[in-house]
Amino acid sequence: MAAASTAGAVELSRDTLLEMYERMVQIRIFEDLAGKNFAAGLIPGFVHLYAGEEAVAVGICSQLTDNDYITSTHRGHGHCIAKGVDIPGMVAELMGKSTGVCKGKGGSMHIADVEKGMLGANGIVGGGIPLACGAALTAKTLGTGGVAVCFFGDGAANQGTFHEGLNLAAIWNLPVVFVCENNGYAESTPVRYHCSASDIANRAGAYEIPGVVVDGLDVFAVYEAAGEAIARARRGDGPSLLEAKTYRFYGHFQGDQVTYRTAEELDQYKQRDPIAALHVAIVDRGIASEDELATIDARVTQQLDDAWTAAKEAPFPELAETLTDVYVRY
Amino acid sequence: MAAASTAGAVELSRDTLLEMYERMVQIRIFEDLAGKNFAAGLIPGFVHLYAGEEAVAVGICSQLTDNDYITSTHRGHGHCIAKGVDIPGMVAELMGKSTGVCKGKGGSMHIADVEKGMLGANGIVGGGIPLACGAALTAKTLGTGGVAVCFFGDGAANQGTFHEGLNLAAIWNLPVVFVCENNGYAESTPVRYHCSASDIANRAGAYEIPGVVVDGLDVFAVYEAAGEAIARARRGDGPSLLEAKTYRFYGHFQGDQVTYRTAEELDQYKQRDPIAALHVAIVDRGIASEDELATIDARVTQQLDDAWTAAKEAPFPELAETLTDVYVRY
Amino acid sequence: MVAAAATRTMTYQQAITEALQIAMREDPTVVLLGEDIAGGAMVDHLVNDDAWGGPMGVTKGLVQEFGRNRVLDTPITEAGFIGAAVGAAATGLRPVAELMFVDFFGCCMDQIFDQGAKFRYMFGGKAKCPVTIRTQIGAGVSAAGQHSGCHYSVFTHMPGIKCVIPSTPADAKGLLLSAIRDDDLVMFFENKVLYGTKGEVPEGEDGIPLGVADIKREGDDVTIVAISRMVHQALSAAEALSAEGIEAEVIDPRTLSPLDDETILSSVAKTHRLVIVDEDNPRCSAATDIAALVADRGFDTLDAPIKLVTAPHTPVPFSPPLEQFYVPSPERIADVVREIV
Amino acid sequence: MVAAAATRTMTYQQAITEALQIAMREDPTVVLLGEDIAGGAMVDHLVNDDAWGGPMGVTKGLVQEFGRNRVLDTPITEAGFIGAAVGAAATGLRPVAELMFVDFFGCCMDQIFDQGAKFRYMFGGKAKCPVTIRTQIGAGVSAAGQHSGCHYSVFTHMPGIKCVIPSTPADAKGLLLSAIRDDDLVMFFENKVLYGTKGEVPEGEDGIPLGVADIKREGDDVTIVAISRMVHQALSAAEALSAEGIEAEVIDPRTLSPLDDETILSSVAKTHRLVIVDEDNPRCSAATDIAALVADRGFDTLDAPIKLVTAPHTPVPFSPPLEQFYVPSPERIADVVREIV
Ligand SMILES: Cc1ncc(C[n+]2csc(CCOP(=O)(O)OP(=O)(O)O)c2C)c(N)n1
Ligand SMILES: Cc1ncc(C[n+]2csc(CCOP(=O)(O)OP(=O)(O)O)c2C)c(N)n1
Ligand SMILES: [Mg+2]
Ligand SMILES: [Mg+2]
Repeated sequence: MAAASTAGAVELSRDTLLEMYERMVQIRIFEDLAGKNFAAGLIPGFVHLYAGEEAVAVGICSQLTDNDYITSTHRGHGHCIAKGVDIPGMVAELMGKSTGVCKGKGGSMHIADVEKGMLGANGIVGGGIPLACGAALTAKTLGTGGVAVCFFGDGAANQGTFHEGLNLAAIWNLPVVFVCENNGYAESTPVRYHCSASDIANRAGAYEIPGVVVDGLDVFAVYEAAGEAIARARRGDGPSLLEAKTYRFYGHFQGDQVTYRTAEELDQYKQRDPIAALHVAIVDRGIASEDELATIDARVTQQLDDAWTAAKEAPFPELAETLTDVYVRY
Repeated sequence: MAAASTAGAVELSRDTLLEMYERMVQIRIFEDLAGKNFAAGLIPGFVHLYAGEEAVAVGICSQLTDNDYITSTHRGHGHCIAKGVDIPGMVAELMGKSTGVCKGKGGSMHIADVEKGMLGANGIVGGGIPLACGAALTAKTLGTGGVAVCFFGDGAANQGTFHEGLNLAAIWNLPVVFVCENNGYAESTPVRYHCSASDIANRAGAYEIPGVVVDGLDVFAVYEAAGEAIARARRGDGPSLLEAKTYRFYGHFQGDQVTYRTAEELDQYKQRDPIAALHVAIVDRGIASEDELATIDARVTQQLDDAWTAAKEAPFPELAETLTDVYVRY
Repeated sequence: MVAAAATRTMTYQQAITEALQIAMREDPTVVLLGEDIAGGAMVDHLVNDDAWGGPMGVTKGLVQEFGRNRVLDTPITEAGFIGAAVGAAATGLRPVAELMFVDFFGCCMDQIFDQGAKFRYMFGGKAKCPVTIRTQIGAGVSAAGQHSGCHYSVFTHMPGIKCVIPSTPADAKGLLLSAIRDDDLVMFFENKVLYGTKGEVPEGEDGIPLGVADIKREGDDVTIVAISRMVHQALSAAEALSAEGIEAEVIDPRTLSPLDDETILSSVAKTHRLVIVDEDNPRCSAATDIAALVADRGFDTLDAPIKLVTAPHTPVPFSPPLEQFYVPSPERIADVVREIV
Repeated sequence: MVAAAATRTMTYQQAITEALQIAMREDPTVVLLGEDIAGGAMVDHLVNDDAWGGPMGVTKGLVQEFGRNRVLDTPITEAGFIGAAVGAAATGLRPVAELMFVDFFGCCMDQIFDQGAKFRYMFGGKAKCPVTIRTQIGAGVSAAGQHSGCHYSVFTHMPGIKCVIPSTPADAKGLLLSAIRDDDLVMFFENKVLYGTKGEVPEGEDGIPLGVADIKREGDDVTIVAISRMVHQALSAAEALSAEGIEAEVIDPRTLSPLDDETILSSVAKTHRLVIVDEDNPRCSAATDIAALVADRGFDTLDAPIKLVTAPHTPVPFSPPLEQFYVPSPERIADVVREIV
């Protein structure tokens, strides 16, 4: 396990770093475009954007393989991309097209790809936590060597499933990493109101498992802390709780007027944009040049533009699709 | 608030002490008879006996009035008696007679008396925890000065409602005392297996509220620790978690073969019978004589005998009762 | 009937807000609880202002008048705060809790059906639980598989629960007032597609009694019982059919529990034909419930099979054309009526 | 049909245990999870022995053969461990979870109906969730208001769930085997009053296909569709009626989802009369579901109103005479049949 820290960026190979950079850019552009195209009326329903939080999904998922599982949330695009779900398929899914990863039947909140170890975005806050324990139980029972990473928000950390899941994982010594993405708000409600713990990571104490707070805007810090937790799980030493303090650059969902945050607060966080920070680190340390990064940016932009073009042209599913896929066997 | 400790028994008035003694004896004899009469086929359904745990209910409820609420569990007889529910009505309820406190429609697991502040035994493990928060919300909103005490077992401390309830009470600063009666087992499963926390009281840390472990076999210790928690709640300083380490002298329910405990373990606890200990303390400190206590024992025995006689003679409810009391207004 | 009150045009959503306001003014024990129902709790510049008023803005403006002690933002803990509402109702408050989407009932059903709804019975009639739980139902806004269900059938199944399901602004106001004033546990189902629909709403504080259906359109040829948004689909179908000389009577039960059996049975006794339109899934549903009622007590008056027009036995699909196909349409309703008249 | 296998007399409970044992032997990915299903976890003298085998002893003896890694005692966290079973099913295990009493569904319904049952649909067909959830239903042992419900109607309502509900030892064995082998989420409802009942059970490993009703008694005068324990009440009623010259056909659907429509409709086409007997509460129930089916597709074959004999719209009372009154009796069934023949 390569351990990395903010200072220790060079310990990560150039390839890994550039891959992580590209993933983060993919997420950012995916989300920026989703926001724009939602406003343009191209995406039905709700979308919850992950922009600002990229370092968490990427810092963690870059250490996982298809043999590892993740569970996700309503704010799931970033986790999906980080776990390798097909991006054009995701764009088409947002539009409800037949070429979507879920044939258009799931939508933003239910993007999944079990083959890739992505057990689904989830419309139920806290809903993924028991599922992650189950995936870890499979890994443990079948001895696959896999781990399960469970993403959820600060709001979800109050749900009963959090408690039940962490206790279960602790007593069964399951290979799970619980990752609380604390972006300061659950919808319009600040964490300082809804949550009785000043640090959610402290709640690990209730289960006698490790609990670590990490700067979720710093992909190196996330990488390092997650690396330890993942290694621990793989070694058979059981679950941990990681709290990544992060921030969402957009509102709770598209359309949110965001009256509950001040412009200054948003600004402060934008100063610490995780992608900009990684960009600077890469260039400063001579790992890649501005131009090389610009090439990546351009490639991703192109990829997303193509994906949107393709999705716009793709057909909606046949109406008969409404009635299929309820059961494996009828 | 009179503070009492093991050593400080004399700080409690003679009346209070004898009342507490009598309540504990009432519970014990109630349960012993319930066990016997269940075996004799007089009680339908399940009964879960509280014998051995009397110091908890009595040490706490003796500090409450009808203006305070409690929520209870499947093992609720002791809480009911300690909170002043009518004993003959309870006996009749166990038999399903029309003279029962719930007209025979509830049974052992649903004995309640809202007028007395007793919000019901509860067949759902962890079910009473949100309800207690609600009772405390009423007290706080209406400024009644009341508190809510929420009893639950070690097994219930893993339920999602525990987490949701403690967080809610903490952020709303509700006047609740959460009392975990840790009797070492949830059914046949030891707490050391089912619960990831060595002391359940430690879980208070996750909510940044006080958490205290107390010897649940020592009524003075319970009285003192609960007194502080109740006073705190009444002052408006919010909830606390009290873990009373206790033991049940009978099996999980009547009929349980109790193969999961050793005879030695049971013996050790019987050596520390909370009623015997209180008896000794009272006599040793010259608060009352053996004879005076024997008089109380005899009075309670008579009371319970009468209650059983009356309950046996009482009629079952009319069949039409099956269809009433679903709604206030139809 | 009393003289009709003066009315104003307002939306379904405004009517609900108005009912909440009236109930809170008349009774200081009425408190609201729910996720972001005010929003912005503990945000400095929002001490007595809301950030959201719920995700749809239904409770917007109430915190200004009633303060944060009566409009309580909650953590995302449905069992915790709905259970607290139930416990508060048993001890002297008259809470109105918001379950943001009915689909979340799986997180808190124990506190609803097994605690609040059973207290009175299990305690031998010596308790009451005057809590109202408002919740959003329905497909139509591409909210996808976990935010578009109906499932009022599940609550109607359960003894001790009353189920109220308005289709118009006036009904929403009058029924919500009665729900809050009622001493039993009431589920109040708001259709998200209807929030923006307008109608005449009476001024004043009158409630509409629970258990009384409303005949939304009279007709002699067929009875259509339709629920929630389906009332409007049925009325459209009825218009189309009228052009063909088929006059449908459209009945809106308004409350599923209690159900106004008599109004339905009398209508079928007149029309001899019954179609039930229900957006909920089709198995063990409100539609089958009403069908069973008539197949028993109205059998002798029936001249044709009882037809059900419902959602299919599938989750709600995300893709807009599929979602539209999922919801019973006026065309499907009209076609089914034509089959039996 | 293959040649009938040799049989032995065993109880419903033993038949369930046998099915679990066969399934665990044939497939190493089958694991059991539940509260005290072995019991005594971490107790020194019970390392490979059980303390309980579940409160009713249904899983007793399995830990000895399969060990504690495949017979997992869980904390009392229904959402946690049922959700874990669902997550495990989506990733390669074939878990059988025990929800001790169906009444506890309110603690874990989200993980059942909104997660496991919807994965496949929401994920566009690219997932499966082969989990079986065994649970206990029914009144009759004075288990009172929170341990005596039926509520299979609620699960039948939900798309993505299969509902299996055996009434005899042989059905229990064969259907449980099929349930476990099935790739969908299956709820398996065991009636607590039936555990001790005996019957002939085939040897061997054959499952009984889901979706195939069983005609438990043939007759020409009236069709009685009865569910779970009610099959036995209906058979008793049928005996009594036979003495009066009324021959009832008693159909046991065995699975409510999928439902064997055709067997019910053909029977009604023959008898022209239908009575449905269901211990669940009467609103939006399995009984109304079957009534609606026949009131539509079997209407033309009906000569009399469809009658439902069900529990009342109340929780289950504790007091034994009331509880007995609550459950449909052979006498009530026979009386209702007499009303329509
Ligand atoms: C069980 C449930 N309750 C409520 C909601 C509505 N809801 C969707 S997202 C959200 C806030 C989640 O906050 P958090 O967990 O902090 O995640 P974030 O949105 O900040 O990423 C809420 C209340 C839901 N989807 N599921
Ligand atoms: C939600 C729920 N799950 C399971 C049960 C079955 N059950 C009844 S009591 C019990 C054990 C409770 O253990 P604990 O909380 O420690 O209380 P104790 O019995 O030791 O007093 C269980 C599992 C239940 N009644 N409710
Ligand atoms: Mg958040
Ligand atoms: Mg215990």
